[in-house]
Amino acid sequence: MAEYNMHILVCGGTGCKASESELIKSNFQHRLNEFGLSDEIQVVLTGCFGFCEKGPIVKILPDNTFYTQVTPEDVTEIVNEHIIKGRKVERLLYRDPETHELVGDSKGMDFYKKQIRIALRNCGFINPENIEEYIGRDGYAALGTCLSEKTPDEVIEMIKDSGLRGRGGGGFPTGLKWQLTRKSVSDQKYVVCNADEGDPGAFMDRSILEGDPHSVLEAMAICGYCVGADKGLVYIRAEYPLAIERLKIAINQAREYGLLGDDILGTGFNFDVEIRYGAGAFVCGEETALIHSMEGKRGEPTVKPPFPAEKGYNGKPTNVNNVETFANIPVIINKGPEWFASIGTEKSKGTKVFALAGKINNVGLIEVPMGITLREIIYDIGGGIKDGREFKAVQTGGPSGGCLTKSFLDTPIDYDNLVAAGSMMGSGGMIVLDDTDCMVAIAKFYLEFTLDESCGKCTPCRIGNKRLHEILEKITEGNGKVEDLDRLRLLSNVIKDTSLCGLGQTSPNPVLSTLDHFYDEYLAHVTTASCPAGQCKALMHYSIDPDKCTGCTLCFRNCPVGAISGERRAPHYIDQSLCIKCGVCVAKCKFDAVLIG
Amino acid sequence: MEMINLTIDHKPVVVRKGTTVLKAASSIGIDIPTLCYMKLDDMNIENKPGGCRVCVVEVKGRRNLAPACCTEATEGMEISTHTIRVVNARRTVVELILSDHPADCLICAKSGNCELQDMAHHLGIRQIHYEGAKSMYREDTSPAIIRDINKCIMCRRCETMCNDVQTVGVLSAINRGFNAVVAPAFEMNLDHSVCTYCGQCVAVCPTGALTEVDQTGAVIRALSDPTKTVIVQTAPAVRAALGEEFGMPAGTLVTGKMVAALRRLGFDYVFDTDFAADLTILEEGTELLNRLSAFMEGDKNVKLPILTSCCPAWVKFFEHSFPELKDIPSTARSPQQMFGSIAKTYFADKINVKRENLVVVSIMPCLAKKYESSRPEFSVNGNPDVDYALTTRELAHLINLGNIEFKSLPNEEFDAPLGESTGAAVIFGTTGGVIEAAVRTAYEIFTGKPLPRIDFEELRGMDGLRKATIDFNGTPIHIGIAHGLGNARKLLEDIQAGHSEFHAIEIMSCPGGCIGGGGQPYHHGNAEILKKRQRAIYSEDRNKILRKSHENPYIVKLYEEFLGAPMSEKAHHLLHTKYFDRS
Amino acid sequence: MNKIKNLADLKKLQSEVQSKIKLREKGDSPEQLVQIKVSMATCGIASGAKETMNFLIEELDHQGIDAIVTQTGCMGYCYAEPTIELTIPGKAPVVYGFVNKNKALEIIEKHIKLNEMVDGIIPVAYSTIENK
Amino acid sequence: MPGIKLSEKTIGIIQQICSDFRNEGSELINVLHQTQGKLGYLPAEVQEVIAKELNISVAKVYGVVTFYSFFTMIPMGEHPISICMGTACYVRGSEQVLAEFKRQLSIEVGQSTPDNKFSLNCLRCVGACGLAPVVMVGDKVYGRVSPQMVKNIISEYKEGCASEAKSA
Repeated sequence: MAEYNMHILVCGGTGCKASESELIKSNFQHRLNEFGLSDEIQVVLTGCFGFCEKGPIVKILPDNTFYTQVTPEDVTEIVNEHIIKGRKVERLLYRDPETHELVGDSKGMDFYKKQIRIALRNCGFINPENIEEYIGRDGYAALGTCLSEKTPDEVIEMIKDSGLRGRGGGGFPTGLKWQLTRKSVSDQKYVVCNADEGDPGAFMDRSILEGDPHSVLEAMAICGYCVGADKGLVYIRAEYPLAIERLKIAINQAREYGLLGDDILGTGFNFDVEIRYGAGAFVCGEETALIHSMEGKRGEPTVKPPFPAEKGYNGKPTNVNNVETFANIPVIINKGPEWFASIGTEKSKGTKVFALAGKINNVGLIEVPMGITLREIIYDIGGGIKDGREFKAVQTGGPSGGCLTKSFLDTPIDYDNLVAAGSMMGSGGMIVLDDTDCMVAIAKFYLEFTLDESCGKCTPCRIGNKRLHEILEKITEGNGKVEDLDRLRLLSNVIKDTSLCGLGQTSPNPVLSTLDHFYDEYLAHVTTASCPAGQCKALMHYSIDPDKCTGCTLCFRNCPVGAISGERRAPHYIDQSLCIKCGVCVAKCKFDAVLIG
Repeated sequence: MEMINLTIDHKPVVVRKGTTVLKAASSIGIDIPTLCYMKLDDMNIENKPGGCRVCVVEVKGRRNLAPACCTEATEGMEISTHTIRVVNARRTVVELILSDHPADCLICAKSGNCELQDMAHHLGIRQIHYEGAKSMYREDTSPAIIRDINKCIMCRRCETMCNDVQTVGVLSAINRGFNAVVAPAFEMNLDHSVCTYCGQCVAVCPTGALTEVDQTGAVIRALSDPTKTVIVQTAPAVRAALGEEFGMPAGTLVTGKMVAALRRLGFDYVFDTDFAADLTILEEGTELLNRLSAFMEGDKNVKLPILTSCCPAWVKFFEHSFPELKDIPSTARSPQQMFGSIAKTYFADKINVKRENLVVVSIMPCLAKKYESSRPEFSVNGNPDVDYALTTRELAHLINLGNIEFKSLPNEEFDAPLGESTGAAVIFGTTGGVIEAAVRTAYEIFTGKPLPRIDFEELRGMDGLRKATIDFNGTPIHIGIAHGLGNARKLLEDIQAGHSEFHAIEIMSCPGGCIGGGGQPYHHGNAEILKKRQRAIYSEDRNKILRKSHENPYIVKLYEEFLGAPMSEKAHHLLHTKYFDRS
Repeated sequence: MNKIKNLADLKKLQSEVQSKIKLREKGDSPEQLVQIKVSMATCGIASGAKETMNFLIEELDHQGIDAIVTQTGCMGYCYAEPTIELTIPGKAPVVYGFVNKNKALEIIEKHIKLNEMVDGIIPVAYSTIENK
Repeated sequence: MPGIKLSEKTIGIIQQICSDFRNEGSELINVLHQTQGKLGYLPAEVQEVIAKELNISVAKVYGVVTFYSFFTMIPMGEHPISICMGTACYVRGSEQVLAEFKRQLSIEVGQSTPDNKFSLNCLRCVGACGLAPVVMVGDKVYGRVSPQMVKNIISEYKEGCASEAKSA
């Protein structure tokens, strides 16, 4: 195989793919071909770089140039200027939002400075469709070491010593889980990888599977060796076609190389992996529901115990871990548990991948050491709040989590601190909110999600969440009463206390946490029927300031419902009975004459 | 056996490992309320989805409340069943259910028998603090069952019965979240589905979501119509359960009071389905013997085993699921239909009443009987052999409407000629009974000798699948018994696969047989009630002087006067039927 | 591809393929490595820059020296092609002209290994973007 | 209940899919995925064939189909439009975008236009949060969509660029 002098890495994550990164890749290949450079320069479609805000990303190595928001048309310029003439294309370089200076090298970007990439170590680095690149990065070495040099108990001890906890949300110690499954006696056991990532706004598992599928397969095999399973199943959302495709390729390659299948590395250990598809049910992230779904049933959870470690898939002991958890395993084996445990806080070791989104400049996927503060994430990595607005809160843990306010900006982030703060780690969604976000509406948004995704099996989640949502709806429509706020809290607590599974037990968290931190905002909705953030439509009122209105008729012409009337060059008027509060008039008015109150 | 020590409400209790908190509590007299939970002991029927969350209790050291019905007791557990946290949660959960429930308790078919209503009463709920959207599903009426799933509380009992126990698979949880309910595929009407009308869903439904089609109004109209002669037949299992509706202990035989009540209600003749059961034995028994002898003589066209055909749910079940086996069951009609057929011919002639003016009402422990009586092949020129099939529960309503104080009624006798029966007919009401009755007669006809013993204990019991070999004087006859359609399915699959060892098989759809029928007083999950009814049936048999069907003098007379002989052409025409492929 | 039979085989394959992506790993910390840029515009290629570059890569690899060899555009010293720019960590870049295989070997042996500059240095006429 | 009659060919396709999965009831979800992939949706008649082939009750099949949001019993429009309602998109205004689509197409979520050209659905996070709010038409992703862009997106498909959308 030819060795390349230069590598052009094109992000093939879903976000960038949506912006035609595949076309960018093929354009590169065409141009390089024209210059006869195809043998010297390799173009690779990689997994997600994480810096989705500025995608598509193109990185050129070895000089480590980091181009952002590249379009297929830019390729010619990059080839002509950078590759041939050695001049970086300045307009595509990342510009530091604070200093406004160009940053040519990703090392110099704040976005990457504070990150430690363990689970994402190969994302944006290797070609996920080439097993040899993974092997070149110590891939399958951990599996080889485990099979040839360690007993399952020794490996489990290593995982326990590393302090790794489940990254799917609950934070259950991974080593302990493996040990429980190992202890169960059965003729058949299973290893399941939970890739049914469903939190709205979290996509780390998808990125890992798209960018580094072998790390998950390797870890599953190690897990199989430890718990005594020869069969692995990846339960993956059907909505992730690219991840599925890459995973399939990876499984086939691993089989071809003898790293999955019978007698792996001549050790007599057998392990193979199959894919099972989710079909759009958030509750299937819950282990027991996931197992039912894999069995071809409705994804309804059942009461635990019995835990899957005792009675799981097809009634057999089953170890379920999520993608990110697995992705950490090979590194722990290769670098040692002490190394891993040296990162993070006392009870939360290693790193966590967060999907940073919302009102923040650098939307993207980041991997940071446990114990990092929110401030570092939001301001250093995230580049601060979008449009220079004021930070209000950050929502973590998705529909199961809560909001962290300014006062938590300097709290080190780990499992326990987040729970103590009334939120949770969840799968790692981190939604940044600014002063224009209404917290009642946010709570309602998450509840809507739960309502949609509740399986309907238990009463509190099926009916309780519906009633919670109805109360919130009343409040955002200005029909709430102060007593409703007490009722919200009361009902929330009962739902938490009595629901069958994790979904219901955590579903009121967004409500409780916003009630705790933003009670005044709730109060404003119920006492003065106003929305301080100006987001609740029903509580808004559009009018035209006659002093500012020039009668240009722009609003009149753009109003979709004909609610605006008025003569040319005379102040216009909005008919409140017709107004649907769409905001078009505000957007169109050049004179700031439309008032919202 | 490992033992577990725990305390419940500060009382220490020792239970076997594997015991639930619910059972542990009940063993020391603490009754934790339950709603979705149901267990029929010894019958392998259990429904514990842990879904309603009414049975939650506080476990020391646990973050949230635990459902008692599906939480195993563990060593050192400290349980509290009525702290303020628990009571508040329990009441809130019930309030939530009520907030999504039609508020028509006063006129609901289940009023007075509703477990949700009882629960609201038990918890002293006086106000529902939650209001909002309610489920909006349409009502579905079939020949036997009404579904009003706006009253469904997702306890899933019906789903368990329909799928796990009966393996019919009509009902399933559908949709999700707030819209989740239990319904047939595509929310189709039951009468488009493969529903057998066994009624076990109705028997276990805690609310008014599943109820029977009420025909009491039609019966009252018939009774008040002077042009009609209204006669009634009562199935054997009814007399062993009707008393429960009037507060009498389970297992009380109320045959005489039932007859008295029916007479007071205005029925012109009070007859007994048992008479027709004896008739069934003669027809079915003869058919069995014919097939048996032909088989033994090597006739390759004869198929064995022969299957009983008294149970209409079972008949519909194999018509849907095993149509290729439809020539295996006996062609004998069920006792209800034999009765109707004889009543509207032989008896109508006897009392000189035109068929159209004779109304035959049957009192059945069963919902499928309503459907059976409506099958077109059981009517002549649109006039059904059996006009109305009421359940035991409907009869109780009628008696109440008649202002009859049931408990103090005298014992009265059935009318002749269709009221006389033997002990063999009585045991039709329980699993194993039909085949035992058939053995009593077949043995004597086959061997030409009197039975050395009359009680066949080996055919009795509550196990879902039973088998026995009866020595017919040197010829071993292998008999299989199944109750519950899931068990029946296993036997049918054996037959399909060609390795059934049996000569004859008795099948009843309902767990326990007709005593556990879908039309019986609600057992509310108490299997003891079924066992007591069974004991009552066997004691009625023992108390009879005549205990073999062929000894019933009125049956003998019927053949002499009217039918000729069992399996005669006339008998064929009036007492036998054929089956349809409904797959 | 034949199946990998044991751990030793795996390690063998690993070292084989490692060099293929080493470039990217080095790219993560370029400032700590020896960097060589080979001017590869039309004139450079015509003068044998490609051969020089390949030789540099092979030789450095052979000797186990971690270095980044990249191609770059025209440096402007067309008269002295092939030209390379050598940066030793912590030192200012140095440009050599007329770098054929022999010269390249000399540069490796003396400048890179012993930090002794050799003949043929061209005075730098401008600063690169990176140096700005 | 069935309202349409399946062709022998369609039945053959379904039977093939079922036998690819060894006619095992536990493979129901895989079978449904494949079938919907081939036929576009899962009408009652199709579910009946699947139930028969896998020897499970049709109620169970329906229970599963109605449980998972990925499965649909209604044929999708020629150009299925999906609005991402993930949190990132929500806080960046996807609600307004959805409202605009509803208004422009005069249909509700889960419906198709009378000419069957468009159908409208919501989905939860396609993982392109950097482009929020995100709209998908077929497999094509539109990022940073504003209500003002909705009209243009729709007209792209109205005026016969259908082939491009299909190939994506």
